[in-house]
Amino acid sequence: MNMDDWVSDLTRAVARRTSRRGFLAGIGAVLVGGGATPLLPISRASAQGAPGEPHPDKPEGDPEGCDYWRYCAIDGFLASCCGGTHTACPPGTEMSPITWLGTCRNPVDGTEYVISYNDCCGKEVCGRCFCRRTEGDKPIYYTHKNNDIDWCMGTSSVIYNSTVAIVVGTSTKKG
Amino acid sequence: MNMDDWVSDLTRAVARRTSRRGFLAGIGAVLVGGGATPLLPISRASAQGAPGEPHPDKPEGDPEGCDYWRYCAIDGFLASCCGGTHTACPPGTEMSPITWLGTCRNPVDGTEYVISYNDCCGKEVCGRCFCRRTEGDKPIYYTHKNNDIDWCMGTSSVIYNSTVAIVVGTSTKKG
Amino acid sequence: MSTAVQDRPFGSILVASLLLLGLLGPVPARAELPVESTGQVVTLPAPAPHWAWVADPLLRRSTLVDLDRGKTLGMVSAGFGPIMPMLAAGRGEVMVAETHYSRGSRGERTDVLTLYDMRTLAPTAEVVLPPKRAISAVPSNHATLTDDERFAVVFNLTPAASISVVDLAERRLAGEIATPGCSLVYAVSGRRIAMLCLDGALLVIALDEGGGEASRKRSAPFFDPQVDPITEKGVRIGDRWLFASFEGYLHEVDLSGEVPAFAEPWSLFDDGQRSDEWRIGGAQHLALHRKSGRLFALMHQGGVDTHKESGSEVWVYDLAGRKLLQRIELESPGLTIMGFPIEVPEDWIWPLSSIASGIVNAIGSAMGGDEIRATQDETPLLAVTSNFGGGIALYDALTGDFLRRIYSGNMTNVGLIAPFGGQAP
Amino acid sequence: MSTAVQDRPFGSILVASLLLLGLLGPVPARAELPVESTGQVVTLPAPAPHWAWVADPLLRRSTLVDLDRGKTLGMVSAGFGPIMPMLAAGRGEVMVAETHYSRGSRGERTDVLTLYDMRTLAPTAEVVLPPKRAISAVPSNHATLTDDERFAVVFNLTPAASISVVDLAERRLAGEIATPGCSLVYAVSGRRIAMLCLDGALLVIALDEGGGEASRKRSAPFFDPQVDPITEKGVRIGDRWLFASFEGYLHEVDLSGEVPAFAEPWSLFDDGQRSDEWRIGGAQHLALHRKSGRLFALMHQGGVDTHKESGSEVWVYDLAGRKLLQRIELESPGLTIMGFPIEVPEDWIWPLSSIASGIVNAIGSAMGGDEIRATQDETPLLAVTSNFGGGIALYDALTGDFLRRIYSGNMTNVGLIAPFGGQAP
Repeated sequence: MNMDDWVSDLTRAVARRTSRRGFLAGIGAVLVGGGATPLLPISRASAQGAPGEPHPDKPEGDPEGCDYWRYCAIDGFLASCCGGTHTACPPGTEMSPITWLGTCRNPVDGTEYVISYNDCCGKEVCGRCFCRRTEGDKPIYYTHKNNDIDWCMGTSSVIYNSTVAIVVGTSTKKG
Repeated sequence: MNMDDWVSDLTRAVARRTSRRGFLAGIGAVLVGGGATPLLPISRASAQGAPGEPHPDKPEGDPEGCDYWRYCAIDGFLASCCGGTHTACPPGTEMSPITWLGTCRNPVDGTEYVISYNDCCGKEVCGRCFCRRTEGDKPIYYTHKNNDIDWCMGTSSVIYNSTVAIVVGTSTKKG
Repeated sequence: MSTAVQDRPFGSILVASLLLLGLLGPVPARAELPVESTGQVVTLPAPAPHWAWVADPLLRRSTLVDLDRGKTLGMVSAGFGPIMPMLAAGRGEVMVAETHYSRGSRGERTDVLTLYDMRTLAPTAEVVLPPKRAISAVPSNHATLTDDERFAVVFNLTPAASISVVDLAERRLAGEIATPGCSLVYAVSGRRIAMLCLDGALLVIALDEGGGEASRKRSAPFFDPQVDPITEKGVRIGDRWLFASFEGYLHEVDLSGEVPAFAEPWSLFDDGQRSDEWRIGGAQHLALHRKSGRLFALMHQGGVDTHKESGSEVWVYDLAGRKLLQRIELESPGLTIMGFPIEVPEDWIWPLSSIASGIVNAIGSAMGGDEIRATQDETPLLAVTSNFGGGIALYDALTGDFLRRIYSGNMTNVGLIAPFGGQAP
Repeated sequence: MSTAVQDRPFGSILVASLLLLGLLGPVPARAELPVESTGQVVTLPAPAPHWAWVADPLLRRSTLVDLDRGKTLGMVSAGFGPIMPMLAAGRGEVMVAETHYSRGSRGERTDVLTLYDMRTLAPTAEVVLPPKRAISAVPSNHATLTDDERFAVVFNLTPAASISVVDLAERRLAGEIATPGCSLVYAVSGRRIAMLCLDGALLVIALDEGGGEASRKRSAPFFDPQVDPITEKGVRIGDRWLFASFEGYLHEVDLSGEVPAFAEPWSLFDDGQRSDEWRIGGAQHLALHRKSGRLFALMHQGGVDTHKESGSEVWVYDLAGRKLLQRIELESPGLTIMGFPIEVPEDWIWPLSSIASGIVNAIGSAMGGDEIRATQDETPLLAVTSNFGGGIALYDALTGDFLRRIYSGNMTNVGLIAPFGGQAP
C-alpha cells in the first residue's frame, strides 16, 4: 500500500467512526456538527453513547441534541435550536395541530411514550440542528406515522420551519 | 516551529497562491471551482494567467470562466453556465433592458468596449459560476455603473437568475 | 447599432442614456467586434435521452441538466417543496404542481398546475388547484400524468386524502375525487391511477372522458404495513409497478388486467447479505433500465428502521431472472459548498493533496447516494445524487463503471427525473 | 390529558385519532411524565444589548441571534433580497420592506412594509408600498425610520429614484417623493433623510407632519465620484454620517445644522500602508462603538477597484483623534456547509487533525470578513460575518481579542444589524 492510499484509508476510517444517522450521517460524520454546541458537537454526540441513552451527567439528555430520546422518529430541524424549545415553537411560527407520532423510550424511567411531532409553520426553514431519526417511521400512505410529510396542516401556512416533540401519552407497547 | 504549525502554514500558503477574486477569492481559492469545468477549474483559471489575458490556446477566452474579458465589471452568475450564453439568457428567463455598464479591454484587439451587463430575470438564482469583478464599479448612487443593484427592472419580475455581457459599443476611453 | 437594440422596448432608452452620458464613442469604421443584440433568450433543442431534471428544494427549482456534457440547460422555479416536473413529451410541455403564498411564507395560499413550454421553459398556462396538494420530502409519485397525457392528477393531503384532476386539453380543473385512506398516485394504462392504502390494499381509480371517476376498485391487502411495509418509492415498467419493502422484498404489482395481480415477493438479499444487515435506503432507492430489464437498488448496511439512510452501494438485479447481477460500490456523488463543487486543485503538493483528497472523498462517501435514476436509451447512464450536495455521479448503467461527476449549480438534490421522456413505460 | 390539548382546535381530532388507532394507552396511575400541551409558541424577553440580526438572502430571512449564548432566538421570513429589519424600540416593533410575487418568482408584484411585534416576531400589520423598492446586494441604507419612529422611509429605484414614506402611527402610505439622481436613505434628526447624489452632492429632505416633503436642500458636491467615490456603506454617530472613499479617506458629514458641514477628509492609511496597497473592502466595512468613539474598518491588501473584497483585518481608529489604534488580524468567521458549522473533531489523530484544521482555517481565512458591526453597550462585542458562510466571529470591541465563533443556522450572511436598539444615534 502506498502512502497515498494509506492516508486516504486513514481518513475514511476516522470518518466512519462516528454515527451515520441523518445529516450527521452525511457530511456531519466527518467534519460537521449540529448547531447546538458549535465547536465540537460530533465529539459531544459520540460521548453520549448509543442513541437515546443518557449521558451520566445529564440523564434526561439534551433537547438540543439529535440523540435526545424524544426525537426517535423526528425528521426535521429541532425547534429547540431555532428559538423555540423541545415543546414550544419559535417566535412567530404557528404550531401545527395535526401531527405524526412516534413511540420513544425514555431512558430515565424506561417507559415508552407516544410523542407527537408538531411542525412549526409560517416561517422559512430554520436550517439549524437538522435531525433525522426513523424509529417506527412508516411510508406516506401510513400517514400518521410518516415523518416525510410536511405536517404544516391546519395552520395558516404550509411553510415548514422546525419541529417539536411533545409527550401526549404512554404507549400500549410499554413493556 | 512545530509540525502542527508547519502543516497549517503550508496549507495556508497553498491556499493563498490562487486568485482572490469574487467567490473564488473566498472558499473558491482553496478547494472550490466554478461550475464550468467541474473537476479542476481552479487550475484551469490560474493556467489562463492574469485576468482578462487570453490563454494562448483560446485567445478570446472562455465565456464560462470568470476571467473572460467581458466580465470585468460583472457581479453575479454567468448566464453561460446556466443554460444561456454570454449574450443570451437561459430559457424561460427575461433579459432586463435596463443595465449597468462596464468598460473592458478585449485582449485580442486591444480595444476598450462598453459592455452592457443585462440581468436574466424571473427564475430563482442560478447558483452556478458566480463571478464578481469590480473594474470601474461605482457605488449605488452612481447607478448605471453599479453592479450590486438587482437590475431586473423593466422586466415582469425582479427575481434575479443570472447575467450576460453584451458589447454595445467601443469606449471613448480607447487609447 | 440601432438595429441591434431597436427590437427591445427599452433598447432606445439604453442607447439614449449612453449617448447622453458620453459613454459611447462612435463605432469605428473598422469595428473589431460588432455591436450585439440585447433581449436574446435561449430556446432549447429537442430533448435528448441523456437529459435529466434534478430538484433543489432549497433553491425552489428543478434544474435541467445535460448529463453528457455536464451542462445546465435551464430550470423551472416553482415555489415550496420538491419541484418535480411532469414531462408531457407529446404535448411538448413540462408541468409542475406548485404552492405559493401571497407573502412568501404567509398570506393566501394558491396551488396551481403550471404548464411550461418544453423548448422555452416559460410558463404558458396555469390551472388553479384546490389548495390541498400534498407536500413531502419524498419527491416521487405525488403527481402524475395519465398515459395519454390528457389529464394530470395531483395527490392531496389535508390530512384527508384526495386527488385533483386537471384536464390538460381544456386547461381546467376537471374535479376532485376523495380517496380516503389511500395515498400517492401511480399511473397505469387506460387512464387509471393506482394508490396505496393504509391497510396494504391498492386502490385503482379509472377516469372517464371528462376526468371524473369512472370506476374505483380496491384490492385486498397485498402486504402488511405493520409487519413489513413497502416503500412508496416504486418504479414502473409497462403496467407493472415494483416496490421494495423495508425488509428487502420486491413486490411486483401487475395492473395490466382488470384485477391487479400480485406476484409473490422475492428477496433482494440472500441469507448472508441479510445477516450482514444490508438494507434498502434513500429517497429514490429504485431505478430501472427497461430494455435490459436491469433493476437498480440503493443499499447500505444498517439496522431496523434505516430505510432512509443513504446508500453506499447500488445493487443491480436481472428483473426477469430475479437475480443479483452486480454490486457497484458508489463513488462520492460530489461535495459542494453553496452549489460549488469541491475538488482538490491538482497543483497541491503531497501530502496535502492526498490528505485533502482523502477528506473530500470521505465526506463524499459518507454522504452516500439518496436518489438513483437510469436513462432509457441503448447506452444508458445511471445517475446518483445526494440530498446534501449538488453533484451528480454518473455510471455506465450496463457495466456499472463510474464515469464522472457533474454539477448543476444545485445546492441540494432531492428528486431526480431521467430521461426527459418521463415516467411513461 | 384533555386539558392539555383542549385549547387547540385540532387537539380533539388528534386525541380521537389516537384512541381510535389504539395507540394511546391509559395514562398510568403514576405517570412518569405528564402529558404536555400542544400549541405553545415562544415569546421573547425584552431585547438585550448583545442581540443581533443577520440576513440570509438564500433562506429569505433575517435571524435574531443572542451573541452571548450563541443562540438563535427567532427569525423573520420576508421574501426576496437581503432582509433588513428596522428596529423601532419605542414601538416594540420590527419592520421589513418586502417584495413578493403571486407565483414565487413571477406573477404580480406586491411590495409591503410589514410590521412585526418585537416579542412575538409575528406580523401585526402591513402597508402596501409602490412596487418600486430598490433591491441590491448592499444590505444597508435602503430603508430607515425617522428618529422619532413616526415614519418609515423606503428607497425606490426603477431606475428612477424616489422614496416611499409610511406613516407608522396611521399604518398607511403617506406618499412617494421623487429624488431624481439621488439614492439611498440616511436618517438624521428632525425627521430628515439625507441621500447621496450622482454628482457627489447630498440631498436632504425634511418630512412634514403628514409625511410629505417639507423641504429639500441639495448641497454642492462634496466629493468627486469619478475620482474617488465614497462608498454607500456609511455609519452614523449623532447627526454625523461617516463614509470611507475607495482610496481610503474618511468623509465626515455633519447634518446637525441647517446646512451640511463637510469636514476635511482624513486618510485611513499612512504612506507606508498606502504603498502596501491596504484598502477598505466588504459589504458593511465600517462600524462604530459610539461611547468609546472607536471606528472599525474592514481592510485588505488589493489593487484598484477591490472595494468589495473581503477584509483580512479590522483596523480600529480613535475617531476623535483620527488615529489608528489597533490592527486586528481576523480569525475565520466560520466555515459552514448548508448552514452547519465545520470544525475538526477533537478525536481525530495527528497529522490528520492538524492538516484538517489547517485546511478549514485556510478556507475560513480566505473567506475573510464582509460585514462588521459593534454592539453599543459598556462591554461591546465586534461581530464579523462572511457572505459565503453562516458563522459569526466575535471579538471584544474594546481590546480586539478574538472571543469565539457562533452559528445561527444561516447559510449566507449578508447584512448584520447590532445592537437590537438599531440604527439610531
